[in-house]
This record gives sequence, structure tokens and C-alpha cells, in this order.
Amino acid sequence: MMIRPYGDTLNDGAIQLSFTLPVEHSVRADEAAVVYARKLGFKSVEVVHSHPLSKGFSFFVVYGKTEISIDFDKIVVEEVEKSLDFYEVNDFIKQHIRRKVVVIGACTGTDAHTVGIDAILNMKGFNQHYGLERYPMIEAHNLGAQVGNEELINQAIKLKADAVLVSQIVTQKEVHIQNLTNFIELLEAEGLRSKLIVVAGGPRINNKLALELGYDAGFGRGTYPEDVASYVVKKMVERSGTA
Amino acid sequence: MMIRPYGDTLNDGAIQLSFTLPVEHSVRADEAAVVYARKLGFKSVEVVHSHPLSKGFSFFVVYGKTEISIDFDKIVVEEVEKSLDFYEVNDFIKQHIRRKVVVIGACTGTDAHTVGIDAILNMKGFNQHYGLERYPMIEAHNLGAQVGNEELINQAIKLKADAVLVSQIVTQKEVHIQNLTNFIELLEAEGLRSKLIVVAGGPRINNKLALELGYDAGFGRGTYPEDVASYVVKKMVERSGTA
Amino acid sequence: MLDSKLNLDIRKIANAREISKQITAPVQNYIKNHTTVTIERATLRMLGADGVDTQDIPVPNIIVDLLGDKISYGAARYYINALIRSGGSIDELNIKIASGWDIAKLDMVDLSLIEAKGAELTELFAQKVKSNIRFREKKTEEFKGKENSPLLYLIVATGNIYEDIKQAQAAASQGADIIAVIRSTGQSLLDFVPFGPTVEGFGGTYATQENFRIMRKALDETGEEIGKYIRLVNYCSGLCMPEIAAMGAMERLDMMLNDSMYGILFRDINMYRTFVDQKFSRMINAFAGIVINTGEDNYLTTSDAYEKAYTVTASQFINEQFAFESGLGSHLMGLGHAFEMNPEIKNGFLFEMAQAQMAHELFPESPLKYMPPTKYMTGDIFKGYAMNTLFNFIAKSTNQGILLLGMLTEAIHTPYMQDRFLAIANAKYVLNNIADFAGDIEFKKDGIMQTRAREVLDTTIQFLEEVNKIGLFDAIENKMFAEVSRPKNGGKGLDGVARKAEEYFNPVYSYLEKELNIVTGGN
Amino acid sequence: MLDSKLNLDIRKIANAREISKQITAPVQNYIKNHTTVTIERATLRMLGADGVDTQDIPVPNIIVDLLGDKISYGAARYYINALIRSGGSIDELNIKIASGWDIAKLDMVDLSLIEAKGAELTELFAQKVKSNIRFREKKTEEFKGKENSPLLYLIVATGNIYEDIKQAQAAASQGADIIAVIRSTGQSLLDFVPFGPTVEGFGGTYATQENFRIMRKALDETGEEIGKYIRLVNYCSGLCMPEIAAMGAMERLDMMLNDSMYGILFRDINMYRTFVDQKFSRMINAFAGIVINTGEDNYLTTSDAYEKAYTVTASQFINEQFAFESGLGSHLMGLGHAFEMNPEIKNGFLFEMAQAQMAHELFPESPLKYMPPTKYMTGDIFKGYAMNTLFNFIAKSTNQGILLLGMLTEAIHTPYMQDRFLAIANAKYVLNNIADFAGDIEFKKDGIMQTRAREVLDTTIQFLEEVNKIGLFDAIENKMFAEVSRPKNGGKGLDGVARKAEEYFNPVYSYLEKELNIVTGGN
Ligand code: B12
Ligand code: B12
Ligand SMILES: Cc1ncc(COP(=O)(O)O)c(C=O)c1O
Ligand SMILES: Cc1ncc(COP(=O)(O)O)c(C=O)c1O
Repeated sequence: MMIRPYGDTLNDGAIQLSFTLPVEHSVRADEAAVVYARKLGFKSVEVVHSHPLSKGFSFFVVYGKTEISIDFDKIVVEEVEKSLDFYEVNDFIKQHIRRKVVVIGACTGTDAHTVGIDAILNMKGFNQHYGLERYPMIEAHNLGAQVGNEELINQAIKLKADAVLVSQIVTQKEVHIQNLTNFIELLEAEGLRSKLIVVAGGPRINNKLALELGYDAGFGRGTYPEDVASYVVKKMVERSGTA
Repeated sequence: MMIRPYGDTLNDGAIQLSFTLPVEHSVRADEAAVVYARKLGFKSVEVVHSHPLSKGFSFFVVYGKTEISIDFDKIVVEEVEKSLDFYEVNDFIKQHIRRKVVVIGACTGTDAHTVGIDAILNMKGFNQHYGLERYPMIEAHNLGAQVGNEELINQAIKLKADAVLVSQIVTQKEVHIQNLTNFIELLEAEGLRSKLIVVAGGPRINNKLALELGYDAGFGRGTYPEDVASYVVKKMVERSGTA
Repeated sequence: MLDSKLNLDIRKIANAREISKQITAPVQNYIKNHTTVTIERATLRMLGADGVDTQDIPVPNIIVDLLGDKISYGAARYYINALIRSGGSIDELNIKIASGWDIAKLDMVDLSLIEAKGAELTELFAQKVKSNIRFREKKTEEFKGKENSPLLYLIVATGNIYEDIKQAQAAASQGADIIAVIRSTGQSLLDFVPFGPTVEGFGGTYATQENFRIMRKALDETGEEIGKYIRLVNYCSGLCMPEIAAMGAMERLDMMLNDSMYGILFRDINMYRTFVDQKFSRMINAFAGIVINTGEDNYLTTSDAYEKAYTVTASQFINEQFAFESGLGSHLMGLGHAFEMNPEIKNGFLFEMAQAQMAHELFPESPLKYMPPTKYMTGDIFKGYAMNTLFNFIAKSTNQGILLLGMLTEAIHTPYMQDRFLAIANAKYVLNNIADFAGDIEFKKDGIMQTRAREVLDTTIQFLEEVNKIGLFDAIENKMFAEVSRPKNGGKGLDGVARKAEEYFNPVYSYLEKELNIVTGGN
Repeated sequence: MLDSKLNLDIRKIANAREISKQITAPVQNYIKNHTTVTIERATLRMLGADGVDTQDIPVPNIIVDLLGDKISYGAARYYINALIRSGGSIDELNIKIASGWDIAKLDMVDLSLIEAKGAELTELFAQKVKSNIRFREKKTEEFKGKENSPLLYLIVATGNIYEDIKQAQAAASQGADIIAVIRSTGQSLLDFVPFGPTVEGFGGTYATQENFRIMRKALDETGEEIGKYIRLVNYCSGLCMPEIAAMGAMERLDMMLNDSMYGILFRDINMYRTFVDQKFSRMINAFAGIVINTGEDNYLTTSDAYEKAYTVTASQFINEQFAFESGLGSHLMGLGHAFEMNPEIKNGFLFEMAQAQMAHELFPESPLKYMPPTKYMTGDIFKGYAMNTLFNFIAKSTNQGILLLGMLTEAIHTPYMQDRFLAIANAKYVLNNIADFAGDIEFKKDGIMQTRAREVLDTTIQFLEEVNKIGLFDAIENKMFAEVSRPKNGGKGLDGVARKAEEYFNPVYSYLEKELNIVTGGN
């Protein structure tokens, strides 16, 4: 199925844009905004608002219509399947793994945002969803924030982790990509990559990105602890081939 | 000078978009939004927000970065030059035309929005800028709204207009384009086009569009009466070659 | 008891009401002696006239055209006569008429037969409407808990009824309580109601009985799904006011844009025509339990909201009187006003709040309809979104009844689906976040808001007194409303007004007068 | 007189203040007997130490490292000794030290000579700071009319000081009153201050004296152009608190993020270190007329704003005491709090308003610093813009002093230029539109807001009493603040604390104590 954006009529291709151009505000700047939007593939373009931001910078609000379309049937996502809930995860572990699963997690590199990883790990959890610490069949260790990649690996070894959860919130200048990549490289150098389930998470992370960077899975905005738990335990069983 | 949008660093190419896709809200829909934005030429794309709108429709807020750039030096606009003010217009007419200039205006077709053309013509004017009715050297006739194109031409003949001002506010389904084009065709059929100065205006009109449609000039958002007056009188003198 | 913040003088309020009554009295005098083509057509519709001929002329129009001057005697008389004479069903009669049967030329059967048949047909109509009311009451009762307060009112305006349905259902599932289908540009000046489902319109969709029906069905379906009664609105306005009222009553619309003077001032419809029409249209709305929405917001699209606030208040009082005189109760009066203060004005918020609160205190039992900023909306959608936030704030904190949601793209296009979604999200956020703010604050005695309200009320009274002195007809001619002059005999539709004959017969009119306890008095 | 809306019991307020005084008293006892590496480095900086060696180690760090335990006697003593012995200028001395001259090993000249020279250098520093103050006073006086109320506070955070300047100047020309240059992630944990202009940083730009200087210059230029004094802010926080205070005093910063406990709770810096450092840093800020911004907003990024509102209020009282004890007047206390109520909470607006109004009534002379929603901001930039509208509303209607503007993209990226523009436009609209709203309303007696404020104040007092019972040090260890436990001897920087020797010598400290009328008392 070919699809296009929808304003008020199927296939009208309507999109709202806003952007800044590094030119002085003027009629010519407005025209530049039109030309720019055309270059992005918009057939009909309306600069509905423009305003000077400061010397040499102008702001635009634009509505455009485009004929560009994509084939929705060709969109595939490695969708992380429907989660087990708190009870199901514990039962699943009891039945298929028969020992406590060890999970460690941290917000790594220079990143000091603990709230995300806490939401996944701490007792209290997030939005009335218990964190992994509360799962009877999971032994969860929260290493906190600003944890270096080496340190994280050492802890994984020491605590005999089954799974490592890496949180990355700050993404400015792609700092998270560097850091996430570095972690996988270190793991591989240590020959540990295949022994661990390695999961990345954060508001700008998604499964696709995580897979590209060599993680087993990635979780974004609005993840709940059971999503991660459920993924981890199923993956463990899948790997050991005992499912 | 090649330019690109500016987020917080020159040439970062950052743009904000929002749009709706006619697909059910899901991880796959999010991915479709990414793919779509890529197809528009965005290299890095973040779907920062998505929300179901109703069955089969999803809303997205996206930030993207693109390397597409345009050459600002190549942007040319037929800029309507700096206006004379109220006094200057009257002096200019006294000196160069030596009779009252007759201007008629209307909001045409099915369009019933009088506020725009009133702002240009009525005594009171707009934002403390007097309307053309108040100009001693202009004889202004405001025909109001929902005026048919034939009727407008009849009045132009009857009142011996020098200039005709056409206002178009409603643009849904390009109704203004049809109506504006039709007016020029009728004028040409009557052999009147070259005898009149014909000006279009409205919030979605600009000079470029007006020229394309065969008008002498076009005025958009935030036009003041003196902008129009000044354009009309200069154009009259230019045409008669007596400037 | 009303929680009063403004400390307004109740004697002044009573006085404003009293003057308004004096203003409308002479108009009522005119009204009772006249009928119009559309009143007759509406009556025919309520009795069963329907369908179009090969040139798409509606059956009610064919009949009234055939009758010409005879409408002074009431068109119903001839229609019922034809029905009796034809011996067939109403549907058969309509088809015959559409095929060219000239019922104006028939001999008349005995009046008592016509009266009996008229009573019977009226009863059929009344039963239908009453069952609509019962249904609405049942559903609103059933789903009451889910309603927003104020009710969230969203418009759809694609021009295509089927596209409208998609948008309306989306809005309903997002939280809308009310859906208004905006009418196509220009329909208000048509002296007939188009027929059948329509897919072409500019800036809106034609109001046709079929469109009413299919949108009603679509909203009922969505309503059942989400457990809510979704109210449907259309425009009972223009040259066919009473006919649209009749259609709305039959198709279970819940609200109607319906103003006593809007057509005169903003559509240049003749004033006699409008006054006569509005009365019957409101009687039908009253009978059908339909909430009217008056159009005071329109004053502020051409006049300044700060300077001319009193015209809004004055018009509300006049609309109220006209409504009372049509048997419409306060609880059905969605009196209009709008958030149209220039956003650059210092303390503009306080003036808006004073005005909105005053409307609430002047008309405590009426579900006020509050219109969003439109005039000062620009292409800056972000600024617009912030303005809509404050608009929603005032609506909630002054207990408005009906909240027409502002679109961030108001200055750009008729709403996209996402625009409507964002509007609802904004309103829901504000309504919940400030839920009990209104009850938690008081206005400072003699502060800016109290002073402003007092001043507007005083000016309103002065203004009403002036109108009363010269009479409403002359006041309108003298540009006192909306800064526009409408000559008494100018405008559209005057030729459709006829003086009623002594023997004027209209079984629906009489029935409604009785049902609504309207005492019109003799000639 | 303060216009009170909350009807709070003034005895309770006095009580909260009294308990806070008791809480900080034992801490003061510890403070007066200790110094730290950064206090010594700050002192050296104020006396003239500057520059770096080939490995980018700052001269003040070189000296303190050389001195080791000797800092108990005050590093100034050795630096001045070296100056006298070198016979050259300060600049020459700095270069010598950077090149490896070990001044710890020199014989000491007569103390009276050192004291005299110390007084002279301190005087030079003091003159510079006083002239900064005069300049600031002149300019703020000159351009007062153009300031917003509250002052609009905008952040820049590109990581590159030159890019920051572009953004800062743009913001200033759009209406910002205050520009804060956000610091790079992690600088707070460096035990030295980087040197020179910097163009690389994550989520912010390094605080260096050169960066202060060039941003100051840029803002002064823009200020002259637009006729306004643009205030500059940085972070006087982390392991180098007093040094950054010293740099700010010299480069005419106007505000500093500076909290008595933030480093302990949110950066895991040792508590003894932090308490000792914060005092000297605040003395410097006080002397330089720099407004501090405390960090209570941070509690609410990890704790719930509804449940833990009292921790904010308690922390404000404690911060106030610590500030008083550093000679900092109320008018320089930008006590922090934040709009962090979950936007889904019914009546969240009322709770926010009660809290903001209470802060104003508890600290009527302090220019409160109100932080925008951050935690509940999402990628829905429109929702965010609406939240920021209500945030600005509360700020204005509760008379906040400093308004850190919220960004619609808070959940996405550090601000784009257009984000900042939209934030300013939003604030200006609201501030003007509701200009006198605060003065025009009252809160209902015993209504939701009054009750909420009373409850929070009561809980605050209970909480302060508990803290007082076990002592601040143990309270922090016991997780009573920010739900985090910090062991007394844990965290970073404890090894940088030294007990002062009897003969401890610090001419700047002594000078400031005198100037600020601080009575520290003997050992
Ligand atoms: C709270 C907060 C802070 C607090 C952090 C307190 C703490 N102890 O964590 C404080 C005030 C200290 C702070 C500081 C800074 N912050 Co901050 N902060 C935020 C804020 C407001 C909320 C983040 C949050 O708590 N979200 C709630 C949690 C529950 O959501 P989450 O993190 O997305 O986590 C969920 C999912 O992503 C997922 N998840 C997350 N991690 C993981 C891991 C795994 C394995 C899995 C499976 C799932 C998962 O599950 C969670 C639950 O669903 C955001 C803005 C915003 N509204 O998002 C900025 C924000 C993240 N901060 C930002 C910045 C830049 C900073 C600073 C660098 C600024 C500075 N220079 O001072 C500093 C430095 C911090 C540092 N060194 O990293 C930027 C990041 C910009 C970017 N994209 O790079 C943001 C977006 C604000 C902004 N617009 O500038 N911040
Ligand atoms: C006021 C208003 C009305 C009033 C009009 C009252 C009146 N007497 O004019 C009323 C309530 C009656 C109305 C009705 C409708 N409106 Co209306 N209305 C507006 C509104 C709120 C403001 C327009 C306005 O007055 N602007 C102020 C004037 C001063 O600005 P301006 O028109 O741009 O004029 C300036 C310039 O453009 C220029 N200019 C204009 N004309 C000319 C001509 C010349 C020659 C020159 C030189 C310059 C010039 O100079 C002027 C001064 O600077 C806009 C939304 C908005 N905020 O823009 C919607 C809007 C224009 N309306 C709209 C619609 C759809 C309608 C309806 C069709 C809705 C309906 N189905 O009922 C109806 C029908 C009207 C019809 N038949 O045309 C849409 C148009 C969408 C589109 N792009 O097609 C808008 C954008 C709202 C929306 N989002 O849906 N409307
Ligand atoms: C009472 C009333 N009727 C009708 C309309 C709509 O306009 P039109 O006359 O084009 O149907 C409005 C618009 O605000 C109105 O208030
Ligand atoms: C007092 C104080 N210092 C510093 C910071 C900034 O963080 P960092 O410690 O990374 O400099 C904040 C942030 O809110 C703060 O409130």
C-alpha cells in the first residue's frame, strides 16, 4: 500500500514544517524558505509565518503538500513481541530456567541520568509497573550513573550477569553512539559478547538502532520493566535451545 | 551562498516536522514515519512523538537533519519597492497625474471576507494606517464581498477605474486560483486588461503568485493601504511614460 | 446558588432584561402577522413533504412556488387537501408533485377534514421528535460520566460528507463531545435546501437532510463504541432557518447555530424575513430540545473586542428575549461570545475573563457557547497554541457550557485531522489541570475585572436604551449593530414574506404554540 | 506590605526559620575550622594566581599541590611570600610557577610583610569587584524600564563558546534578560577549572575564566545595542565552587547556580567538602552582588512534586540560613523551585500555584527562581508549549523573580535557536496578557490552594524538626533528602578538606568576613 501524509483528504500529502534559515529576514528569505521546501519535494508550499530571530537568522512555519509516497508493505520492524507480565515472567523463569536470572544495569559513560534505568530496575518501578528488583526470580543490580564501560564489564563478570542493561539518555553530538559502540567492542575483545544478553535503552534508542550497534535489543520511550524482563528471559531460553 | 536550515550549529540542517500517516498506530507506523522522512531527504531522523489519531491514522512529531541545501544567491524576488506614505502618495498624484485616481476593490467570487479589503479601502484603515478612502487624491469604491467577476468588470467600466483590487481569502481546494484566473480571462476577452492596473491580495497571495496569474502585483499578509496606493500610482505613471 | 465573583448590581441586570423585552415587543407584533416561504416549506416538511424533481428542486419549494400569494392562507391547507384528494400515501403524493402535479389548482375539501388530517400528520411529526428526545435523554443519562465540562465542540469542514465522517469519528474518539458540520460557503443565501448526500462544498459541507442522517448515524455508532452521546450540530441560519430546524428536529440534531439577527447583519438577509423566520425556527428547536448557538462572536470579527464588548452583551439579551418568546428555555440557550481581545493588549486576559464571567453571571442557567480566538490568530501556530491554552483556561474558570475548540491553524486552513487532535489534547490538559480553579478564587473588590464588567454592563444598558428609543428596525438601519447598516427593505428574501390572511392555517405552528405555551394573541 | 493570599500562620513561618537556624549551626561549627583545596585556590586566584602549565594544569592547582598539608596555614601565605621574594610582578610569578618554581620550599619572609602585601592584593581584587558592581548598578538603573518582570532567563548549551554567543545574542535581542551558559556534562566533578576559550563540550560549555570574559563582552555589546543590561549566569557548583565564584566576581557575572547541598545530593560530592566550600563561595558572591540560584528544582526530577513538595520548601529554608551565614542578603537569594507536577493530575495547576505563591510569601524579599516543566515534557512539542504557557502564567501571577523559560523541545535536544525564540514569545505574551492578574484575585478562604499550602508548610516543619533532631549530616546519610543516601565520609573530594591551623592565614577570607559583617567566632 502506497501511503502519503494526510491533512484532511486521503493522499493530500500535507505536512507542517518549521525551521530556521541563516539569512536576514526579508521577502527574499521567505522565498528562500519556499524554494527550500520545494527542494525537499513539496509541490505546494505555503510560508504561513516568518519572523526574524536575530541578525542573519529567520524562522519559518511552513505547510506543504507533497506527492512523495512510500510503500507501507515494505516497512518491516523487528518488533519486540508482546510482553509477559510480572507473574508470567517469574513463572516462565521457574519453569524454563529454574534459577534466578542475574541482570545488571547502568547509565554509562558521562551520562548521569538515572531516572530511566531506575524505572526499569528499582523496586518501585514506573507508572505502577514494578521494577526488576521486585521480581522474585530476578537478581537485579543497579550500578547507577556515569559508569564506565570497563567498570560495567568487570561488574558483569563479578556478578555473573545473564543480561546487561545499558541506559543512554544524552545524545548530543551522537555521544551515545560512540559510547554504545565502544561497549560492544570491549565485550567482543573480552570474548564475552555471546555469553551475555546485551540490551540498550533510552528515549532516543529504538530496537532498530540497537541491533545496528550490535545489541540484542533496544527499548525506547515508555518502556516498562516487564518488557525488558520478558525479552531477556525468552531470549535466554531461545539461546540455550530449551524452550 | 549555499544555505541549509540551522538548529544550533551552522549547516546542521535541522528541521521540525509534524504530519499524519493513514496507518494504524504501531511500532511499524513509527518506522514508516522514519522512512518517509528519509525519503524527503533527511539523513538523521527522530520520531520524537507519535500518537494514534483514530482507527488507521497516526500523528508524528519528527526532528530531522538534512544535507540538502540551496543557493541563496539564486533566490530572486520581484520585490515591491519601498512605499510612499500617505502624504507622499497624494503629492505624487498631484504632481504626476494631476487628477483623482479611481480605485475599486472587492472580495470576489463566493468569498465573503471583507475585513482584508476593508483594511485597504475603508477610511479607518488598518493598524493606524488610513485606508484609500481617506486619501484626498484617490476616489475609492469598496464593492464589498461576494462580488462576481462580471459585476466587478461592469463596475470598473462604469466608475472609470484606473485600478482594480481583488481580494481572495478562502483558498480551500484552490478556489482562489480558479476565480482569479477567470477574472483575468474575462478582462482580456473584453480587451480591458492593458487599460487597468489589476492587483490581487489576501493572506495566501504573494507577488510571485499574482504575476503568474497575470496580475500586475500581489500583496499578502500585513499589507498596508499605502503599499497598494504607492504601487498603483507609480505604475500608472510608469505606464503612461510620464514619470 | 450562583457563585458570584463580579458583584454586579442585580437591579441593573433586571433592567437590561426589561429593556430587551421592550425592544423585541414591536418585532413580535410584526412576526405574528406574517409568514414566509420558508416557514411554509418547513411546515410542509414537517407534515411529510420531501424529495426533489428532475431539476433538483425540492418538493416543498415546488409547492410554495405553485401557491404564490396563496401562502397567506398557509401552504399546509393545500398540501393536505392534495393528500386527501390523492387518496394515496404521503410518499406517493411527493412523487406526484415532483412529477408536476399542480396542487394549487385543486378544489378544496371541507376544512374540518383538512384540520383533522393536519392534526394527524402533526402528531406523527411530534411523535418522531419526542422519540428523538427520549433517545437523546436516555443516552446522555447513560453516558453522562464521560462528558467534558464544558462540552468540547469540534468542527469538521471538508466539503465532503464522507470525509467529514472520518474526521468527526476521529475527533469523537479523541474526546469531542459535540461535532459541528460546517456548511458550505454560500448555502445561507440559497432559498432552498439541497437534497441528498453531497461531496462538494467550499469551506464546508451542504446541510441536507440526508447528510444530517448519515452523520447522525455515524456519530451514534462511534458513540456506542466509546460509550458517549456525541452531539451533532448544524446551521439553522440563512434563508431557510425554519426548514433546517425542521430537518434537525426530525434527524435528531442536538444543537443549531441559530441567531435572531445574524442573517441580517452578516449575510444581508432582509430583517423582516429574518425576524419572522427566526421565531418559527426557534419554536421548532425548543420543541425538539435543541440547544441554539447564537452568533455574537461574529461582532468581534469585524469590531474590536475591547471597544465593542457591550454589543455582544446587548445582543445576548436580545437573543434571549427572542428565544423566550419562541418558547425556548434558558437551558437551551447557547448564547455566544468569543475570546477575541487583541493578544497584544496589556491585561487582555483580565478583560476576557471579566467578560466571560459576566456572561455566566448574567445568564446563569444558559450553557454559554464560547468561541476561540480567530481574528488574531496568525500563521504562527505555536503562538496560536498558547492563545488557545489561555482561551481554554478562561472557559473552564468561568464555567462556560460549550467550548468551541480553537485550532492552531485557524489562520491557515480548515482543520486537518491532527489540528483537531492537538486542540482536544490542549483542552483536556487545561480542563483537568485547573478543574476547580473557578471555585478557588475570588475577584478583588473593585479590581480590574469587577470594574471592567461593571463598565460593560453600564454601556450595554445605555446601548439597549438607545435601541429601544428608536426601535430595533431603525437601530439596525442606523448601523448600531456590527457597524453595518441594513435598510429595512433591503437585503435578500423580503419577497418571500407574506402577510397572513385571517384564515391562515398552519397545524404545526398552532400545535407548537400550544405545546410551548406561547401566547401570541390575535391580530 | 506583602499582599498575602494564602493566609499562612506567621508564627509557623518564623518557627521554620528558627529550626533551620538550629540545623545549620553545627555545620557552621565544622566550617569555621576547615579549609579546602579549592578555597585555597580561589584565594590564590583572587590574589592574582592565573595561567596553566604545559600540561594545562592551572597555576592555583600547581601551588596547592606543591603545598600539600601546608594549606592548613593558608596557601596565600606562600604565594605572597614567593611574590615578595621574586621581586617581580604577579604575572611574572605565575609564569615562573607554571614553569616549575617550587614555592613551597622557600624561606618565609616576615609575616607582617606578607600581611601588608596580602592586604594590598586583596584591595586590588576588591576594587575590581566594586567597580564591576558600580558598572552593573549603573547599567541596570539606566535600562531598568526595559526589563521583564519576572526576568526572563534563557540557557545556551552548544558546547562551543562562539556558537553560544550567537545563540545568546539572538536570545537577548528577542527579549531575554538573563543568559545562562550551561556547563559541560561532568565539569562539576573536575577538581580544577579548565583554562582558556573552549569549543568542545557535551550538553554544555566549560566554565572557564576566558569563556566568562568573552561571553560577558558579547552580552555587554548586545546590551548596549538594544538598551538593556543582559545578566550572565554560570555554575558556581561542584568541586570548584569558590574558584568559580572568584572568577565570576572578577568577570562580572550576575548570577550563579549555587546551592548548599546540591553537590552532595546530586553529584555525590562529599558533604564536609561541600559545606565548607559553599560558605566561602557564597561570601564571594555576596561581596560581588551576585544573585545565587539554588537547586531545589532538582529534587523534583527524581521525587514526585506532589508528594515531596515539602522537601523543596525545607531546602529553601536551609539554603536561606546557609546564605545568611555567608553574609548574603535576601535580595540576592534566587531560591529555586520548579513546575514539575504531573500534568495528568487533577487540579495540578492549583497545587503548583499554591506552592509558587507560598514560596513568594515565605521569602518575600527574595527573587525566586522558577524552573519550567522538564520531567513531564515529552516529544509532543505542542503539549509542551501549552504546559509552558501555564508555567509562565503561574510565574507571573505569583510574582516570581526569575523565570527560567521552558523549551518546547525539552525532552528532545538542547535548545535550537528557534526553540528559544518560541519560549520568549510565549512568556512575553503571557506576562503582558495577565500583567495585573496577581493583584486582581484572591484565594478562597480554606480553599484548595490555601489548604494545600498549609499542609505543605506543616509537613515542612515536621521534616525540619526531624532533620534537626538527628542533625543535618545524619539526615543526609539517612536518605532524608532527594531519596538518596550520602555517607558522611563517602563521595568525592573529602581528601581536599584540611583542618585549619591556629595560624591559618587568608587575607581575602578575613576581608570578606569584615565587609560582610560575618561573626565567625574563634575556634
Ligand atoms: C531529569 C533530567 C535531568 C536530571 C537527572 C536526574 C537523574 N538522577 O537522573 C538532572 C537535572 C541531573 C539533569 C542533568 C543534565 N541533563 Co537532563 N534531563 C532530565 C529530563 C528532564 C528528564 C529525564 C527523565 O528522567 N525522564 C524520565 C525517564 C523515566 O524516562 P527515560 O529516561 O526516557 O527512560 C525510559 C525509557 O527511555 C527507557 N529506558 C531508559 N534507559 C533504559 C535502559 C534500558 C536498558 C531499557 C531497557 C530501557 C531504558 O525506559 C524508561 C522508562 O520507560 C530530560 C528532559 C526530558 N523531559 O526528557 C533532560 C535531558 C535528558 N537532559 C539533558 C541534558 C543535556 C542534561 C545535562 C547534560 C545538562 C547540563 N549540561 O547540565 C545535565 C548533565 C547530566 C549528565 N551528566 O548526563 C538533555 C539531553 C539532550 C540530548 N538529547 O542529548 C535533556 C533531553 C534536556 C534538554 N532538552 O536539554 N537532567
Ligand atoms: C473574520 C473571519 C471570518 C468572518 C468574516 C467577516 C468579514 N466580514 O470579513 C466570518 C465569521 C463571517 C467568516 C466566515 C467564514 N470563514 Co472565515 N475567517 C475569518 C478569520 C478569523 C480572520 C480573517 C480576517 O479578517 N483577517 C484580518 C485581515 C485584516 O487580514 P487579511 O484578510 O489577510 O487581509 C490583509 C492582507 O491579506 C491584505 N489583503 C487582503 N485582501 C487584499 C486585497 C488587495 C487588493 C490587497 C492589496 C491586499 C489585500 O491586506 C490586508 C491587511 O493587511 C480567518 C482566520 C484568520 N485568523 O486569518 C478565517 C478564515 C479566513 N475563514 C475561513 C473559512 C473557511 C470561512 C468560512 C468559509 C467557514 C464556513 N464554512 O462557514 C466562512 C464563510 C465565508 C465566505 N463565504 O467566504 C478559513 C479559510 C481557509 C482557507 N485558507 O481557505 C479561515 C482561514 C479560517 C479557517 N482556518 O478555517 N470568517
Ligand atoms: C448564527 C450563525 N449562523 C451561521 C453562521 C455561518 O455562516 P453562514 O451564514 O455562511 O452559514 C454563523 C457563523 O458564525 C453563525 O454564527
Ligand atoms: C546548584 C546547581 N549546580 C549545578 C547544576 C548543574 O549540574 P552540574 O553539576 O552538571 O554542573 C545544577 C542543575 O540544576 C544546579 O541546580
